[in-house]
Amino acid sequence: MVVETQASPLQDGGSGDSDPKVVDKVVIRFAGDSGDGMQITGSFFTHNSALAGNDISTLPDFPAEIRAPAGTLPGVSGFQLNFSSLQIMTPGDTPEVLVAMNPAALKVNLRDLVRGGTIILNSDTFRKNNLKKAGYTEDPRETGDLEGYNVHAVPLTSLTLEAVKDTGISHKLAGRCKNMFALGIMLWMYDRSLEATLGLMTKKFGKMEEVFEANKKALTAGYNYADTVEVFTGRFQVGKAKLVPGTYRMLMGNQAAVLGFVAGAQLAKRPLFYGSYPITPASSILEGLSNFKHFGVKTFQAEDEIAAVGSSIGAAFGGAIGLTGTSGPGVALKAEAIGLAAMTELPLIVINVQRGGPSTGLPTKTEQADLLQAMFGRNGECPVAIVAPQSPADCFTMAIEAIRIATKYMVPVMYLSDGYLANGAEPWSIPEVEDLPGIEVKNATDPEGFLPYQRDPETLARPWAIPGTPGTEHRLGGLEKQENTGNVSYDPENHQKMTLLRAEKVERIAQSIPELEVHGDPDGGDVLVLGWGSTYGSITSAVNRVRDRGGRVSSAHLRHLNPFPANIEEVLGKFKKILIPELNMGQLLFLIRARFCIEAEGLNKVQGQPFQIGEIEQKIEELL
Amino acid sequence: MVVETQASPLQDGGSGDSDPKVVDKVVIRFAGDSGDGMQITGSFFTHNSALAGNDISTLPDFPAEIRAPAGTLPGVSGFQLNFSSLQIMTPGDTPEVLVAMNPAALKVNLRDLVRGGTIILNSDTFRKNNLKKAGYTEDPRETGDLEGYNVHAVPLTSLTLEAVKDTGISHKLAGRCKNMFALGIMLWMYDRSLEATLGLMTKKFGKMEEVFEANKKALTAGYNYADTVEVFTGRFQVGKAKLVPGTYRMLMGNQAAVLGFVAGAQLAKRPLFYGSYPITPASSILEGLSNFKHFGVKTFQAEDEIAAVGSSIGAAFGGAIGLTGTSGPGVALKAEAIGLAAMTELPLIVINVQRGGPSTGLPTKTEQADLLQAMFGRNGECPVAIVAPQSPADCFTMAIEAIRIATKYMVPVMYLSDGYLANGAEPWSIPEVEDLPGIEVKNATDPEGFLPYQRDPETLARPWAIPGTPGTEHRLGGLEKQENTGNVSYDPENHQKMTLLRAEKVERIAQSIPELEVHGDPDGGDVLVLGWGSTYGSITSAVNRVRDRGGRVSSAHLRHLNPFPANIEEVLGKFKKILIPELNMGQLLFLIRARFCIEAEGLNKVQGQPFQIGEIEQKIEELL
Amino acid sequence: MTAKPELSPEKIKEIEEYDRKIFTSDQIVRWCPGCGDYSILAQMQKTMPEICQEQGIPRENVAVVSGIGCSSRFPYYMNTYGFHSIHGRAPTFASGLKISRPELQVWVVTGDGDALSIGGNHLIHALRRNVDLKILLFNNRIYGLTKGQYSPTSEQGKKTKSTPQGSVDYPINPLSLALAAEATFVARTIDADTKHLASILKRAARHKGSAFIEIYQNCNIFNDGAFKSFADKKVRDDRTIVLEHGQPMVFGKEKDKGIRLDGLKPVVVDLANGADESSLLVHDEKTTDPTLANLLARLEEADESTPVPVGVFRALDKPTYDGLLDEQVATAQEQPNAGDMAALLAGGETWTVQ
Amino acid sequence: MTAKPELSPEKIKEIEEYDRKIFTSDQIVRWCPGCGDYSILAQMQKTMPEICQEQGIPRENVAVVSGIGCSSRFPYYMNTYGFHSIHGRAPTFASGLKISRPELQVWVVTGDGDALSIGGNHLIHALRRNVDLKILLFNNRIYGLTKGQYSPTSEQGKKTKSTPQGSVDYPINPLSLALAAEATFVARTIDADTKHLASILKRAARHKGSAFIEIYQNCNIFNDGAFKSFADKKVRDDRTIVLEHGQPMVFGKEKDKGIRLDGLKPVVVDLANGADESSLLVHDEKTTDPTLANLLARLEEADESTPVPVGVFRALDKPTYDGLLDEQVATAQEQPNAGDMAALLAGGETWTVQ
Ligand SMILES: Cc1ncc(C[n+]2csc(CCOP(=O)(O)OP(=O)(O)O)c2C)c(N)n1
Ligand SMILES: Cc1ncc(C[n+]2csc(CCOP(=O)(O)OP(=O)(O)O)c2C)c(N)n1
Ligand code: SF4
Ligand code: SF4
Ligand SMILES: [Mg+2]
Ligand SMILES: [Mg+2]
Repeated sequence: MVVETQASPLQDGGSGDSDPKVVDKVVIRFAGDSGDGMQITGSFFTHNSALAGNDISTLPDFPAEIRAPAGTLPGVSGFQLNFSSLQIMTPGDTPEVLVAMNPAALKVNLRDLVRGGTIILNSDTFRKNNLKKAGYTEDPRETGDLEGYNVHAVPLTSLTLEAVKDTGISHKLAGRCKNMFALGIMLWMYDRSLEATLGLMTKKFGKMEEVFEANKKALTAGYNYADTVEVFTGRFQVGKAKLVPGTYRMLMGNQAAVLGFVAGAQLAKRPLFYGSYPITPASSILEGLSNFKHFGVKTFQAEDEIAAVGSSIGAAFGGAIGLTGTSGPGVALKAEAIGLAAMTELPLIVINVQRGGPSTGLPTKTEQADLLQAMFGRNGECPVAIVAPQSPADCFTMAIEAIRIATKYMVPVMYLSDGYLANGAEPWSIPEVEDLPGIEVKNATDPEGFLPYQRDPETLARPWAIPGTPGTEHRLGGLEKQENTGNVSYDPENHQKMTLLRAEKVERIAQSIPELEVHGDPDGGDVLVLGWGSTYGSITSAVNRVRDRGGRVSSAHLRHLNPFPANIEEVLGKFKKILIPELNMGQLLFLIRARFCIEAEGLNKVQGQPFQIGEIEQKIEELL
Repeated sequence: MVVETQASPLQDGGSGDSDPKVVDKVVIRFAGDSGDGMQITGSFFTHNSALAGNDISTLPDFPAEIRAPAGTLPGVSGFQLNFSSLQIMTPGDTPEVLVAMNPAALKVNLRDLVRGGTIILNSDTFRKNNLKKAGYTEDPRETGDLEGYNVHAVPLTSLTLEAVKDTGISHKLAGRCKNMFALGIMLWMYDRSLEATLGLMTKKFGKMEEVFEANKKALTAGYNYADTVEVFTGRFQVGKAKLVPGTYRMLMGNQAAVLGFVAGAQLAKRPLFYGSYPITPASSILEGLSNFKHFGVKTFQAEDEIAAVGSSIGAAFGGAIGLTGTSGPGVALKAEAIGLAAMTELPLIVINVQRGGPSTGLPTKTEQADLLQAMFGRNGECPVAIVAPQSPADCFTMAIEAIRIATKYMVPVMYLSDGYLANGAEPWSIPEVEDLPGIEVKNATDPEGFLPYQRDPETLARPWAIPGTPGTEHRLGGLEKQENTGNVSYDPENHQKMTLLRAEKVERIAQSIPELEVHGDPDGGDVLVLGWGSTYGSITSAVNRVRDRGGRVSSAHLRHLNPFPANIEEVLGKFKKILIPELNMGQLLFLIRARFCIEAEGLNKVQGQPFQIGEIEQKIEELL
Repeated sequence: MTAKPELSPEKIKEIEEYDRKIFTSDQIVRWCPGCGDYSILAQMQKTMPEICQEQGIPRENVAVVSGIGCSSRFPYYMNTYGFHSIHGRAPTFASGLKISRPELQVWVVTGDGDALSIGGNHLIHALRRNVDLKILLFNNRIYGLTKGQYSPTSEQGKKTKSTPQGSVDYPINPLSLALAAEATFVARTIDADTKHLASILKRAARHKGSAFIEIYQNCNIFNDGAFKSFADKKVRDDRTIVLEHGQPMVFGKEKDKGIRLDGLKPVVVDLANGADESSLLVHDEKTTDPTLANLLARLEEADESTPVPVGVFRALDKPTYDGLLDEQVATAQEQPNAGDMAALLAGGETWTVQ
Repeated sequence: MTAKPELSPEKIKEIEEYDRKIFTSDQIVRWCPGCGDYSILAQMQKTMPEICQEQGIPRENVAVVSGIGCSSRFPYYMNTYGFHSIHGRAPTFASGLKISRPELQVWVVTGDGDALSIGGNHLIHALRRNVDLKILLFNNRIYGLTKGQYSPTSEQGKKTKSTPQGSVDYPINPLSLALAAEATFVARTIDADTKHLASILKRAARHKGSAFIEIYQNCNIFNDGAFKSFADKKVRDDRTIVLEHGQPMVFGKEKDKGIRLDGLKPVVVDLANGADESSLLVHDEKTTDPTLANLLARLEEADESTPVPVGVFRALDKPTYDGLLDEQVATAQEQPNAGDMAALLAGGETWTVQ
């Protein structure tokens, strides 16, 4: 989110007939069976909120199975949306509204709902069979489980069937429109324009006329139903956020990475080659990039992760931006080849969309537990650069940054995203092309005195001479190289020297990366919350909340993990206590302690889920 | 070496005719072309020294190429031997005697020789052609390069041909006996019994009578030549070391590992399965174990390292000791599968005979740069146990220890040896079978209440129920497991709990490993030198030297790297300064700093070679 | 040689009473409704009792090892020892298990991505070694679990999420690959043809050595109908041919078509219109020469009229890796010093210090 | 499609003057004296000038990629762009290079361990994709660099350091594997037969698509004489047969023996004793049906009298992976928005905040 200042609630909205109550921010969750269309429902509402001027953050929650049997717990699919008239940075800790399309969706999601929250459930599905599949022995509407919530049981299926019966659509397809009926209710509840969503629907279903008609009818019927039946007592309005003017789009992390790498290669004026093997949650980067052939992008679905990284190194040898992407277990497989890229000093970029580990772990869940693997997961002394985007849209920025570092320093770069960033989305203020950073890349072309391992005195990069260039023919390989000539060398002193040079080259990257900025009190204070990667939103929100209450807490967020920004030690030194929240057992903490010998403290969570703002807030309070 | 006390030089030897001078310790190096038989020459001398009662340490130095062209620098093969009447722990920093069979051998080895040392060279090979191949433009005997050394130019080839001419052996084979002529000279110089070596020769060549005769003649001729020509003015004697009584054999590290794993499996009463893919310097473990089928050992030369570790995990699932072995790049390939072994909690042992890195690096050279890979080289939070032998013979002891840990805690164990240990040798006092530690292993057999992930309250190990056992059927896998039942679980709290349990289990190993012992002043002092793995000999020797001069330095050596011995923090706390010498850029240092936040200092060498005692000595002096 | 343990009379009785339930675990099956995997699981659970009874194998001696993929969830549903390993590596775990425990019956369940993309190398090495594994490859010509990218068996030009303009690589033929890898047992069957499937499972179980079975499996979510053109009940008789050892190659609903060789080229002849049955190619699964099996593996490529063969393409008797290694171990264990720990420690040149 | 860059007249002249020296790097060759690798290197250095001249390829457009092994040190000795990569993965680096730079001529040098043990999967996938690579497999049936363990092409029962009682696994046939992997060009030659070797290198260079060449290479240190029984000059004419497209299969010093088919079985006939040349099998490297090539790949296994074939087994014209992908890219680049950065950034649903 690009928010100008932290605005106070705006009061400029609201012409609804039932006098909507203005609120700052709402978190809603749509939940249903995999086949219930929850993702599209959520994205329609998101788009509507965007048009309404809210700041937004979204997160889908897919089931691990492709299509678990209908109505079962593992089959539940969800979409959470946080929309606000204030600056927001996370999809929200706890939903205030839950739309539950069946008993399983209720069961899975109820525990996350705030006490007193609103539940809209599809009463047509609360039948014996479905209740049993969801593991309910009794109907939860009758057991008191829902006490304290504001429950609306609506026969969504039958109302929808009734609404669309004239469209001539099949019974099966008709039933599928019930998500739009639910969406209609929600649009009414948040005082939203039906037209905006109908517009989007035209784009989406326009060509399939019958389907469009039915969905339109269901949506409108839902809206009217809510308007008419007077059971939905509360109606709310979330005003416009004070966003920086500009044109926006919603960007999911993996999509942002795709755009960033395509744009970065264009800026570097080098072709982009992506070698990859499908794996959750990285596959959508392969799928995304395969649609950019009109930017000269070549994607190669390799036979495995080793072939994927190998092909990317081969492409980098040939002068392309050699990009490969995967998730944790795939990075393990690429380790040997990354070592080769480090030895041959080629601009390879490795995306790791981290997921829950170890081993196969929790493929569809998020975690940040591959940082030390990125640092040390290879044989020998083998430093590489590491960057990590901090929000879905930042995946764009850091993709360009990864290309800049790889080509400027001739060094492999690890790019650590995670499952939360990959699928989370936020509005992105579309930049002007001219405002993107320039990336200047040189290839060696002069045979005169050419030596493949002679280094640039500033960056220590070796020259990038590519096949096809007359006179700079040379041989690369994984055996230790003689300084300058690059010939194979077993000389003891040379090995020590080259080891130091490879390390020093990575250290020098710090000369061209931004300093670590302090959010809060740059001159120091009681607690500094230091984070990296996807925890940015939760950390910043928590810090803001405590600061709003007067706590002397600040935060700083690392997007460069190796090397660290040059001023990090100085920053850390200004604070009495350092708190490092991570979705792992303390990996950045480990690096910080080893590097600076300071007694920082960790807040560690490995539950396959992002931090809730409240969790960090509470820990800060403990330290203050 | 097993030495009772640090004895002072013994004076009990010496009945030689030319009044040999008694010395404490001698370091000699045999060097020649790959085809010159230097390894066998060295091992014959070693055995003779053993029979003479010396303490011994040896190290071969093989060329990287199989058979580089004869006479060239890359083709030089060497064998270094340190023998002494005192306790010794390394093959010696710098040889005092160099036997150089050709100009290339001289060129490669001269820089290591102590100033004033003795050179015996084969003058027959100092011809234009050979000099050129060795990169000499002039004969070094005439350039002053050898000034300050005690040079004996002996026409070894022609003298040998002359000596064996009556044996009827071919000219080619006759020439090959020149190494024995050189050995004869050396035996005379160190006042050694010809008979002992002739005895060994009988065993070696006994069946090939002609060859035996020729070698015998060459050996005797060399001995007599030295006795007669009176050019070898100095004759030396190295007395008996005060070794603990017992029967000894020379043991190379990889050979010791082989014996240790075979013995350990016998002690555990479980079959040993070794899945491996050849790689320098680990191949000789595969080769060694393939000779132990009479102990039920099954070796499987897999198609690659992944298959190797996979097969070993499969065997461990089946109830065997699942052992796999490789070197650094191979460990990188095994990373994903090691994660699976951690998740399935199976007793897998992974040998890493470390070599120079990164990437292919320096395959035939030693390094300790895979410690952090062993700790962190996998996706997710994936702790495993790590042990590291400290000397060639300790490879035996730690092999048994690895089996003990793996089976007691149901956990993967990394066993970090290195190229220096693998090929280095020392005398080993052969233990009595009864004195070996017992290893008690249980398999779950009772179906009653059996749960595959129910833990032993003491060790946190899960039960090892193996196929073929009725009633304990269960399914393992890489997805997160539900506590106790082992069913697949995506539950957030369960994931956190299991992550903690896996970590805690590894930590508990500390309860059953020996405390860290201090060599020197257990109550503390100025400097503690903390080491791990193969640097033991150099560190201890350096500490002894400084202590002999009164320096308040002590040492402690880690053979358990994860977890550390329980008392490590306490030990570290007793010393003003901590010095950590490593053959890497500071990996143990990193762990120690991160873990205990103490400002230890590193002494780091990455030259493909072990520390010289003097290097550590000097650094200690700096710190004192 | 590790002798097969004698079964007690109680055990024999127990085995006699095995039924499908015995092999059904308590885990909820989580494939998409309509997935072909269900049918394969059902046949396996039904057939295992018979296999155990026929060969005297107790359930606890059966192990199922898989990689990663939809298909690879199979072990969770079989109530035996199971191992859901990592992607592509199932043959390695299974090989280690079988080699160290030759008395177990080890099954491998894998998918076209698992076995032929990331795992291709392990597959061919397990086969060439003739490790006694029963390998079931569920070929749905798509990556199911990762939601629909093309696989090495997908047809060229396939539009998937990762190939919006159509894939450009040529597919691999699993049977040709298995034959090139010296597999001693090679067969093919179809998920929906439950009877044939069951019969092939039984044949595979009887084979001593690596058995490779390609099972055409419909993924109704990402590649629905991939095999419809020949596997559909309506056309199956005319578009497939069931191989039977020693039998002339006849197919068709009316058994009216046959396969004849024209040089090295197979052609379909019309038996109704006078073609002679004696001129037909006769199936021989036992010939060591792989030419016939190779030819059959690509029969449908010859021309539009040639059918897709199912059944056993090859079944050779050859010593297994696990058996041969076991023999070497057994021979070594007859040495006088076998298992002698003191000799182990004291080997090589020794000397004594008093 | 990335157009081949036009060559300047100077460049054409330069290429015309290429000689062996041009392709000889300044590195000292470090194989064991007597190793078969020397002969292959010499032929390559000699042949490359002709190949460049024939196809108008400047030296700088040639790249040699290898894995790890004795054979894989090859690139160091060729004065072009070279990549000595990691064990078994050469086809992956080469594929990435060729796909991103279709105008380069990319050679892969690999060994039997490198290509068939650890690297087997990459090999078959590069072949099936028909990436335009020229793959030279130096088959010495042993691991040279790691000092003599058996390899996947070693004969069963081979005693090596890692198999003191003899290996128990069955060897793999590299040509069968390549054919199963849909290789479009498959050939075999022998290190010592320099002329034949040179001719095959030239044929491979001309082929558009994956070319797979097995070169029998003697490792005189760890597996000396592995091919002596047929490759020795003295017996070569009688124990090998040189395949030539369109020619009947005749061999023998006196050209007096031929190969005929008996059903699917090849048999040797004696032409001197009346057998008819017209009944002989005629070689056809262009047939898409792999049966003949498969049969020839195992000809010597048929019986003691059948010879070992050398030459080109198969040479098919099929679009390459790199070519097809390049076409997709070229087509996409004709879109009006191709390369439009502003459109890239602004894609999808947008809204404006004033
Ligand atoms: C090392 C690794 N790479 C990639 C993946 C992701 N992955 C899981 S299954 C699969 C392919 C599944 O296809 P297939 O083997 O055909 O099985 P199916 O799902 O079709 O039954 C992939 C790419 C993984 N789990 N591990
Ligand atoms: C990952 C990895 N595993 C193992 C090795 C060790 N290694 C190097 S070459 C080689 C096999 C060599 O055999 P081959 O490919 O036949 O080549 P040759 O030396 O016979 O030419 C092995 C096992 C390695 N370098 N890297
Ligand atoms: S995605 Fe396809 S293969 Fe996987 S379970 Fe669903 S239908 Fe079956
Ligand atoms: S070991 Fe064999 S293959 Fe390697 S260089 Fe020597 S002779 Fe050649
Ligand atoms: Mg599949
Ligand atoms: Mg080889």
